[in-house]
Amino acid sequence: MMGPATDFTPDELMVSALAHTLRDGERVMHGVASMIPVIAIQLARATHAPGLICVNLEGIDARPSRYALTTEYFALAEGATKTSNLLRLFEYAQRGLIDAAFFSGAQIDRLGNVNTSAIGEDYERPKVRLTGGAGQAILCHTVGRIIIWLPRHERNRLPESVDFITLPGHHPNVKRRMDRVVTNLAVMDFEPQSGAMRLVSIHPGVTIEEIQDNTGFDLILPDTIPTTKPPTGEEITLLRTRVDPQGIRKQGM
Amino acid sequence: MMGPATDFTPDELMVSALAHTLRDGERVMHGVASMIPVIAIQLARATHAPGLICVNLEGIDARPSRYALTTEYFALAEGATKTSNLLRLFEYAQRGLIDAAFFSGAQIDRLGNVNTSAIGEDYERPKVRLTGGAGQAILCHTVGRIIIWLPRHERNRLPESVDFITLPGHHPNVKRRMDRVVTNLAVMDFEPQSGAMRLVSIHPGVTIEEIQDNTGFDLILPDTIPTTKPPTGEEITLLRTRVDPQGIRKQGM
Amino acid sequence: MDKLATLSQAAELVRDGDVLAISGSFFESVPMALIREVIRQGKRDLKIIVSAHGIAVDILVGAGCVREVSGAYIGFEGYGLAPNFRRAVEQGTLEFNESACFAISSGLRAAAWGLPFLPIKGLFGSDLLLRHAEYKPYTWDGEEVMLVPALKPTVALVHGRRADSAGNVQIAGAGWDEVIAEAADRVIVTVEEIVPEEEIRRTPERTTFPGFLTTAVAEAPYGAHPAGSPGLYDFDEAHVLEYLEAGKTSDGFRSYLNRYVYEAPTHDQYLEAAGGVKRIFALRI
Amino acid sequence: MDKLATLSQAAELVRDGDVLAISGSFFESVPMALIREVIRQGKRDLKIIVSAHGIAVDILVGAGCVREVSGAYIGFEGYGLAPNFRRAVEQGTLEFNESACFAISSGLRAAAWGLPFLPIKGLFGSDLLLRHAEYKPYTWDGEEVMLVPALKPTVALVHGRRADSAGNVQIAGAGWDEVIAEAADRVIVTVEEIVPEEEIRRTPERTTFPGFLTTAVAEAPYGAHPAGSPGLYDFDEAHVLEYLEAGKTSDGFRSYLNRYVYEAPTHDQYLEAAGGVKRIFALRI
Repeated sequence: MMGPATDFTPDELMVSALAHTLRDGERVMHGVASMIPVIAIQLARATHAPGLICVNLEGIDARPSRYALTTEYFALAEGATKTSNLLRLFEYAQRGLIDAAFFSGAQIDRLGNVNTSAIGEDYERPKVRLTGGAGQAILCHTVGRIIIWLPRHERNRLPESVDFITLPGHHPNVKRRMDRVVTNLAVMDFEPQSGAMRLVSIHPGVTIEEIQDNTGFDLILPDTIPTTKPPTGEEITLLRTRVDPQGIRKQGM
Repeated sequence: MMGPATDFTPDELMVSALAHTLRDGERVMHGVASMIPVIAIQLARATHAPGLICVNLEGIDARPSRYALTTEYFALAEGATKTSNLLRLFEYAQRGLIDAAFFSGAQIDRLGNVNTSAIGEDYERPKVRLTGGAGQAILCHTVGRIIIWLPRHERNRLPESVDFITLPGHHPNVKRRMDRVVTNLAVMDFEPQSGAMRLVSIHPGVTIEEIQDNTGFDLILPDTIPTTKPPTGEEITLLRTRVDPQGIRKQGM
Repeated sequence: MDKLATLSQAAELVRDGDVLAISGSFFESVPMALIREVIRQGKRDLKIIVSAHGIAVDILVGAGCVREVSGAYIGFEGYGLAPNFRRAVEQGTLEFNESACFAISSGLRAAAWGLPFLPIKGLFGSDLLLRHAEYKPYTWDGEEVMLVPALKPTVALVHGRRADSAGNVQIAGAGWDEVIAEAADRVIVTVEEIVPEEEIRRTPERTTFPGFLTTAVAEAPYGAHPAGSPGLYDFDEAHVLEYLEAGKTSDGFRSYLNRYVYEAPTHDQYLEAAGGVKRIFALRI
Repeated sequence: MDKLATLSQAAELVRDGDVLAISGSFFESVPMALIREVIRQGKRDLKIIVSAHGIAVDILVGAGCVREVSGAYIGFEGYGLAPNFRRAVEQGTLEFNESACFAISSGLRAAAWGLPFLPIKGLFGSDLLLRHAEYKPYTWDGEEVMLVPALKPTVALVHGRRADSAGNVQIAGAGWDEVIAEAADRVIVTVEEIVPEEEIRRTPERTTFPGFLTTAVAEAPYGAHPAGSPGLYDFDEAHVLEYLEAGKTSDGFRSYLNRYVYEAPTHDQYLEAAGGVKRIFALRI
């Protein structure tokens, strides 16, 4: 059970890889429309990080027994130690009380800029008008570190430059808080000097070529590139039976 | 019962005179250590101003059934429509939601400046260190109008100039909000042009000479000076039986 | 003071050109019955200020009531993009004044507190800043903050759990609707249930905002549907999916509006069209 | 994480020179048991930041623990002036940094929210302003406000109704103690009752601040005495009058301290000295 699982799906791998970015005792938040991080946080809490505290729009350290595809949902306050809300979440972050945050977007570029606003050259008349970044532009300055999750590692989602910067990545006036990018193919981070995206590990069964083909810029490749630690058997069992029997994590892939 | 009462005490007259400054439908606040206004508000609500809403540190529009000599007291939230607190009270006032406020002090001068801080020439080493003005210096700018209550109309309490301005009265940068001064001897207001204190009415049985002798500056005397409307029989009955059977109002005199 | 109104009277307090703030968020405590009545009454040129919202904004945009939206996230979370909102922005028929959640909610809070602005941290480096010349960077003792101006809605539309006839409103769940009610000039409220004043006075710690902020209050049971009301009923996921499917085309959305708004001229008739008693009972928590 | 401590361990977290914020106000939710233990442990050079307070400040000043008080109102309301505070200021042995309630509470809120300042209205024309060069007038669009700097306590002393061992604290009544807990570096809590975590998780809407803000929590039933605990027990008016009578002279106050603090080295012994079971039962609401 504690060894690596042999039978897991891409969503399970991604949830597990995100869970592994979290440390015990941290306070972590997730954005809206973020079912994969919601499950990853609960998985981390059920395994290596029992003291991990999730702070979201509904409550602090809740024990949800069910989910829907929404993050402002009463079930996310079930068993919480305290109810929360949008303002409190931002105030806690601004006060320095949030250690880690999960964000996503339609595009993330070489320097870690994220676009959740609009696709196309003309922002005013975009090809695709997206949702907007909710609190990203603010929280990226106030949380401890940022973990980007991207369920589809594709060229157009990882371009050289994003069409619109909703969340700034590497920026001269911004303290570097970009920690990890976790996709369905790999884990990446950012080279401290240049701020450029760098491969950290490749998911089991994926090749470097596959990653390069699906990335719109040249990733920095370190000398050794390990395989991403796969989910343990315990993680897979917990995910399927206790943490997410509904399979809500699949909806984000 | 509706006619003027013939048998009333100075505290009852003062409470009644303060109640008469309030209008139906207003939202009114009182400061800390303000038992006379606390009772005056409830008296006004029980008589001519049933829609008067009291907002204080504990609650909104409460129906207290008992009192102590404190204003941050759970009984002042009894039957409230909403609990309140210090921050909410100041925010409501700043938003323009408080029509009238009662304040007092150890000194009030000719121009309506109030001193609740320190008596003596040297603020740093005062003759008497008072409590401080709580929120006066802020609320005097944010509430609609200010009613000063002063249970002891004496020369040293009504000097030409206060020793320290806790609450500014007439001031070039301050919108005029000083409405009435109600003491145990008289009701006063302020002449619009000069901002100087002016006699409005004399309490039953008090003479102009008595008032002048007990005031540390020359009050403006209008041509006609009526007698303060005495409490009605109904007011006295209500005060003694229902509004304040404890007699908490006497403690402020 | 009696603030009781019918749903129709309540919606009539919205005027063409009003600036609306809206309670709740994606699928909870959204004043949908009120919004449908606003659509029936053909209000036009509305501006909307929200932080993160979905169907409330999308249906008003799709019905042609809206000229401009200020917001930080307009969508249906895991269920998809907001179809009418997206179409209108892409076609250039709707102005979207995009910002970030805490900038908008702090602007509303500034209005609620009678302040011209509030300071917040963040925004630097985001292209959002290029679109908000009114946000002023300010340095205090070497610490840089952003001053965001007050955002003042003329009307707040609110759906709550219960209220008395004086408009003292109790909203369950984890919202910040007190802020929008306090920020707005007029506050129009629907609740699941009108209760006696004594019931409110027994539970003053649950009151979200006092009656003196409320302009009118109407009873509308299941008035958040297809959104939910925390503690009472869940949101109607199947209806939301039907909405999104219909919204894929303008014609499809027109059919949706006909069926659920125009041809269901009362809230009761809407609930019947949406599945009636059987459906609403199934949503009970 | 377990935050449970004894009263004595909790008070030991206060260091000489600390800047204290204190929960409650005049006669409610005041952490008196904790404060008496701070006095027993002989802490010195404390600075205190409060808005409106009474006995908490006065007893610490009278016991010689305090160098400076920042506050807007220090007194006993209708019961009289604060005797030790008054004497110390008049004799020049205590520095009183006087301001106004909302300036202080907004400064604490700025610290709680990680901001260097917050804007408020008011203060103009008051002599208080002459003593606060750090308050900056600021004009936005013709509207004048005052920027008040963050006030950062190193320690918050809090008395609440109940908490679990992780330090999730529930405080009844109408306070704003969430702000001081969030503003401080360390948060030291006493509660009427330590309850199981499940009890807190059943009532998360009553939680005032989360365990991750709490440094230590100790159980101290009747720990607010002679102040009260809303919903549980009233304040002890007779004891307050005895305190004020004793405080009229330094010698009288020294006797009070001997009787109720130094010669009653535990909280239980204090309660016995203050009248024991009979007295505390009489205060139950």
